[in-house]
Amino acid sequence: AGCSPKESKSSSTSSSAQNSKTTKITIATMAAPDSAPLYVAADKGYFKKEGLDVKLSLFKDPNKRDAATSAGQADAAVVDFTSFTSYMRSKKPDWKLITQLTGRFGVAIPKNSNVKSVKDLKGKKVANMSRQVTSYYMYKTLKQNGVNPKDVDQVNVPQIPQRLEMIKNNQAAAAVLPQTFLTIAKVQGCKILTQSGSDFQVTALAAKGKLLSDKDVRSKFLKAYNRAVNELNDHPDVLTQVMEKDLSLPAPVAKAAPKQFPRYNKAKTPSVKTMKQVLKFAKEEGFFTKKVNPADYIVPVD
Amino acid sequence: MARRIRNLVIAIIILNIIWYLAAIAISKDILPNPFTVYAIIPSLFKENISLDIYASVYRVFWGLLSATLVGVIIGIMIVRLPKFGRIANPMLYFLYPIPKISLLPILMLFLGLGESSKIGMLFLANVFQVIVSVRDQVRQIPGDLYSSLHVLKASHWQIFKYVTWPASIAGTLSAVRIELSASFAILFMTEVYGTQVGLGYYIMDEWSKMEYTKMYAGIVILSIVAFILFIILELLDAHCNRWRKKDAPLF
Amino acid sequence: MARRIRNLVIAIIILNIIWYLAAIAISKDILPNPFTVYAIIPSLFKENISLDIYASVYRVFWGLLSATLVGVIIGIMIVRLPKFGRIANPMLYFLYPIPKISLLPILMLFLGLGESSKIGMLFLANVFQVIVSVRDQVRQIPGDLYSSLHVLKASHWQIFKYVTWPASIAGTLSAVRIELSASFAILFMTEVYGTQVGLGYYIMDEWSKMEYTKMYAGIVILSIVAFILFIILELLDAHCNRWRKKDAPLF
Amino acid sequence: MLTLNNLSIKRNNKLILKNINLTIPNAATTAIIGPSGIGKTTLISAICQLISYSGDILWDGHKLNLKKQTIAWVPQDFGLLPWFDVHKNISLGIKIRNNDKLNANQAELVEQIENKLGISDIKHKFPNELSGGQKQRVALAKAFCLKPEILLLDEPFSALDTVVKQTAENLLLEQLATFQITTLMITHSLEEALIFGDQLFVLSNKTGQLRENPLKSVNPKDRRDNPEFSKILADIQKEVIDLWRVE
Amino acid sequence: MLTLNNLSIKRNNKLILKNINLTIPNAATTAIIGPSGIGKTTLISAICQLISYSGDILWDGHKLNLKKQTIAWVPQDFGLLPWFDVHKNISLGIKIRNNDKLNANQAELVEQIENKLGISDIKHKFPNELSGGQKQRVALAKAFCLKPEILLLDEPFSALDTVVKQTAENLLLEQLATFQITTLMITHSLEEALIFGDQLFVLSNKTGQLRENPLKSVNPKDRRDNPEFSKILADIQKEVIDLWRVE
Ligand SMILES: Nc1ncnc2c1ncn2[C@@H]1O[C@H](COP(=O)(O)OP(=O)(O)OP(=O)(O)O)[C@@H](O)[C@H]1O
Ligand SMILES: Nc1ncnc2c1ncn2[C@@H]1O[C@H](COP(=O)(O)OP(=O)(O)OP(=O)(O)O)[C@@H](O)[C@H]1O
Ligand SMILES: [Mg+2]
Ligand SMILES: [Mg+2]
Repeated sequence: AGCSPKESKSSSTSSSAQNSKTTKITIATMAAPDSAPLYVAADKGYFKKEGLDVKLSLFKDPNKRDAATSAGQADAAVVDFTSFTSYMRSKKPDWKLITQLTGRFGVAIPKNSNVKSVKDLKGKKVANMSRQVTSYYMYKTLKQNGVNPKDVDQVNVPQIPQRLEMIKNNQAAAAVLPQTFLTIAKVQGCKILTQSGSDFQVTALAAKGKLLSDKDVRSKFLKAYNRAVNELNDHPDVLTQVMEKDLSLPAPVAKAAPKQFPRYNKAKTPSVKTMKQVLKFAKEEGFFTKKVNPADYIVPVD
Repeated sequence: MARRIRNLVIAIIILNIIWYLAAIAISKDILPNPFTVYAIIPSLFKENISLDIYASVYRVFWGLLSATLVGVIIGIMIVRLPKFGRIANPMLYFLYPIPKISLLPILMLFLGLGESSKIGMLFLANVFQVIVSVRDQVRQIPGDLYSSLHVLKASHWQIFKYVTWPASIAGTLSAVRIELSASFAILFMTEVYGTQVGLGYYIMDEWSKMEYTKMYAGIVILSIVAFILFIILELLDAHCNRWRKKDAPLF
Repeated sequence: MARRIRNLVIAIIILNIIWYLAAIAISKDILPNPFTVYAIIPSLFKENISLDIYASVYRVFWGLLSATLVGVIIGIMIVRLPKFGRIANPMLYFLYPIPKISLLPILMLFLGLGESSKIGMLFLANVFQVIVSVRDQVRQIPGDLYSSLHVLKASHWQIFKYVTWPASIAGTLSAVRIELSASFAILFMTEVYGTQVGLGYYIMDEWSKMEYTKMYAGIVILSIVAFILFIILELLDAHCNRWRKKDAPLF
Repeated sequence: MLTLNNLSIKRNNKLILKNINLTIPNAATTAIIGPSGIGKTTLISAICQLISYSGDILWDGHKLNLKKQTIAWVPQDFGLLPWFDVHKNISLGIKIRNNDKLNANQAELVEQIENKLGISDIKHKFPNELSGGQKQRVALAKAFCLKPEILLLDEPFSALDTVVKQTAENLLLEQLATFQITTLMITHSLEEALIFGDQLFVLSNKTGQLRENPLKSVNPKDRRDNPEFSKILADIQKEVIDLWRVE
Repeated sequence: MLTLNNLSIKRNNKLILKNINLTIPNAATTAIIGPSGIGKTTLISAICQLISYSGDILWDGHKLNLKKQTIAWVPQDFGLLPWFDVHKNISLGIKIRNNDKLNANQAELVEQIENKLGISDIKHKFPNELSGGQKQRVALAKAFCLKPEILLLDEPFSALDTVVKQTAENLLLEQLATFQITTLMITHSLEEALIFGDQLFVLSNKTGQLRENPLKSVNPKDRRDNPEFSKILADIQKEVIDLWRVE
């Protein structure tokens, strides 16, 4: 198979310096803004400068990402706290979170919706995806607004565009979406009911193997990450470019991104407190009941 | 009968040995060994997996039945009504490769999120395959078999009843067999939205929880369910094709 | 030839009218009208969709070729070697319904995230279907056809070459036709990881961007690519089955 | 009266039969003889409207209409449907002409004819479990049950032994005597041709010549015992051998 | 020498033939006659090892081994493979016995036999484009090309016209005279049986009786013209009719 197709459309791989000293790391990324700094670091050669040979592999579907991590095909993965519970099932903690990432979530409603506040969602049908970050976000938002999550009829629709279609066609009263799609929703005439702030950070980078055990490698990695964050924060056009080319997000989203993501956070220890809350949520929902100490799964950034 | 059961047992033992060896060789969560998996199955029934089985079989049954009915009729028409066939054939070849999953938005628009859109998707995903299978099968019927009916000016319906149908039933059942298994794969696309019951949902759910042991338990149950359906199809086949001297053993 | 082209044109016109009417009736983004879609196609070629076509055809070709080779051999063995068949049949019926997508973790373990795991998945998803199709087809070969070779004590290979193969080629090609279309559906499961080229990736990507016009443009291109492959298979079929007097017109 | 007017038939673009003219009087039998591969079966297929032809095939002056005229046809390869057992194959013809039903009389007729042809104990066998001669008898039974206006026989006794052949021949003669059947019979046996044919249609070199049967006035049953039979047979044999050998 | 010892054959659990004993001397021909459905084809199928049987089928005292002895078999339904044209069908037998190759001599032999049987101009047709008699000739050609030790003929001339039949008969006689072929020939024509058979095996009621051919000493080519021929034929005819009618 000498003429196998070449991935020449966009370079998701940092030009690998085949130096024996370089450390090879494969990261499973998701097509979401959370992954943007990783792509910047790869594209601009920040990883390479740190002596890291980082390969980014883009996933459109969390199940495929989890398949790849279970199969040992990735050393790190862009995850959210909710889906990370799956990684906590093995006997000893081989996967840990090494840094927070930056992401935003919100609830979209149709243009002429009579839903005025989160409270009004009571008894309504809401399109969401179960056991992903959006479901925790909804849970938290409802609780904060004094609504019992059980009183809202949440239907599972994994395809994000489909959730948006549903509110456009009045098949659901609201849709819980990640930020990129909130922008599209707005462009397409929907309204945003509520949106998460920078205090709500539940996406993170999970790692295992060398990136986890070798402190030196890890700090080099995070150094490159932080450089990329600076670059993004200083040059909004870089964000637009990465969004469109590397993460394959729609052009309007990419254009609006600098406004939606004015500041990316530097590498930061994921919050144990938030993790505890997520675990409580998981227990209530019944999808993760094992007793664990969240701190065992989080590596502080220093 | 006794020999059949013996063969079945041998087959199951071989499968399990292969599985067991593979599990040992891989020795990772992603392939638990068969005994761990079997050990967990009783607990699934306590968790009411029978409901999932029922839901999936229900969906597959209606999806497949509708696809087979429509597929057989159109497949036969394409061959037996050449004027229709000449136009329908190229249309078929354009429509057939359209990835049905990408029509999900349209399907949901009309049928919502419930059972009907699931059955609709099963129908859409299978009907073209049945058409092509049946068409190919009916094309192979030697023209001579029709002669004695033509001379008696049999009606289209009589020709169908006495020749086309009996001659293509084996092929139709073969198509159904193939669709049956494809349908279970399609469940993995349709039971991921708007439902919390179904074997496809169960397996995908355990997968996304990375509960591989439970996932494989679900797969084992799916295999057994499908196996039973296959046996039913085989018996039907054996009955309809008594006139053929079969060399091939069922097992 | 002229008639064929005429029929093809008629079919395309009918399809477009239906599409156009449906688009008007729905009048939503999720079903753009055909002319908007066609208008955008040239720009796709500027964006290098030919690379996607190449990548997908490459994957389908190798996946299908390997599945067909293995499937035909095993399918024939099941019928022609009854001892093997009696054990293999029940094994087949257990393995066949296993949702191959759930074996993705194991596949990735051995084959990584690149081309080989994609081709491997196409192989896995198709090979059982080919086995069942070919087996069912070979089972239908009348035993009498073998007699003249048995009397001459022909070798297994000769029996295969002179009887089993020519008798089942039509069925094998039918199976390949069906797998061809199924393979494009499987691309939607495998081109969502580890790659950014491929028609499956393209269509899914545009879907996730809600760029429906581009998505349908991708689907149109996919249909045309598949149509060409179907025509090639039909020509092969017509060549291999010259001896059969065909009633069914290609189109 | 069945009339073939200027009938020409091509198969695979090759002219098989050219300008055939033939009139088959009502309730009479025409035996067709001709060398192998000349086009006898092709001629019958054209009458059955199974292949295309140029020229006319008329019944009492009108274009032959299969809906109105019942044709029973015993093809050279018997034409049985493999998925139906003997009994169902035999009754199929009646059913097709009678809205898929079989009334009591017809059921009895089927039984009778099965008995006469000695196939009542293989009634429930499928065609592929039959011997060659048994298949041929089933095909004959199917034709006789139909009580057709036109009977087309393509070497109807070729697979039968002496005794069964006699029975079948007698049954055919009985049918012909009782009902008004216009019959065309292809045969390679000149003997049979002389016994059954009121006239003989001798095919050679893409076309045919009609002869009267010199024994026409004799009752078919008695023809074989007629003192002139052997001589006539020998004459015609010599004649056709000369005719066919030239080709 | 082909010997059948105590041969009994069941089909579908029904006993068809019981305790058949028959010796067929080398390079001689045995004609088998019997009523339709008695088991003639079944007997040949057993010799071809296509169906199971009890008892022994021996060649020169050893169990018949198809690998060592070449059997040519002309089945009642011709047994042609529909996907090969006439020429390929004819040469197939040789190819199978000769590692899929056809040497120059063999290719010439095939041509010759095709010519003699008048099928050289349909060489490239497929079986379903042939007339009944053409198919039979192709099957005969296939058998003759093989130069077999054992030749099994199942009503080999039933679909041929007078002239072609004579040619084919002569070709068979020629083959039998030139090569050492042990032949079994099933036929419904007592005439043929007398011409070809050195001995006659008459089947009736599940078993068979062997007769000498009274004309054995006469050269087969001259038998038909032998003054006693008609009488012998009539005698045997009467005899079998009585024998078979009883059943
Ligand atoms: N289906 C077909 N397609 C093309 N040619 C055919 C077909 N059937 C027969 N033929 C050719 O047409 C000619 C006449 O065939 P036909 O079957 O009518 O002969 P026939 O007189 O019945 O001979 P026989 O006595 O051998 O049965 C033959 O040369 C034959 O090869
Ligand atoms: N495949 C089969 N399965 C079951 N029974 C069969 C099968 N073939 C033949 N028979 C039965 O076996 C008996 C003998 O059949 P066989 O073909 O040997 O007769 P035959 O002597 O060759 O007759 P014919 O002269 O009519 O060809 C018949 O009663 C027939 O019904
Ligand atoms: Mg003929
Ligand atoms: Mg026979």
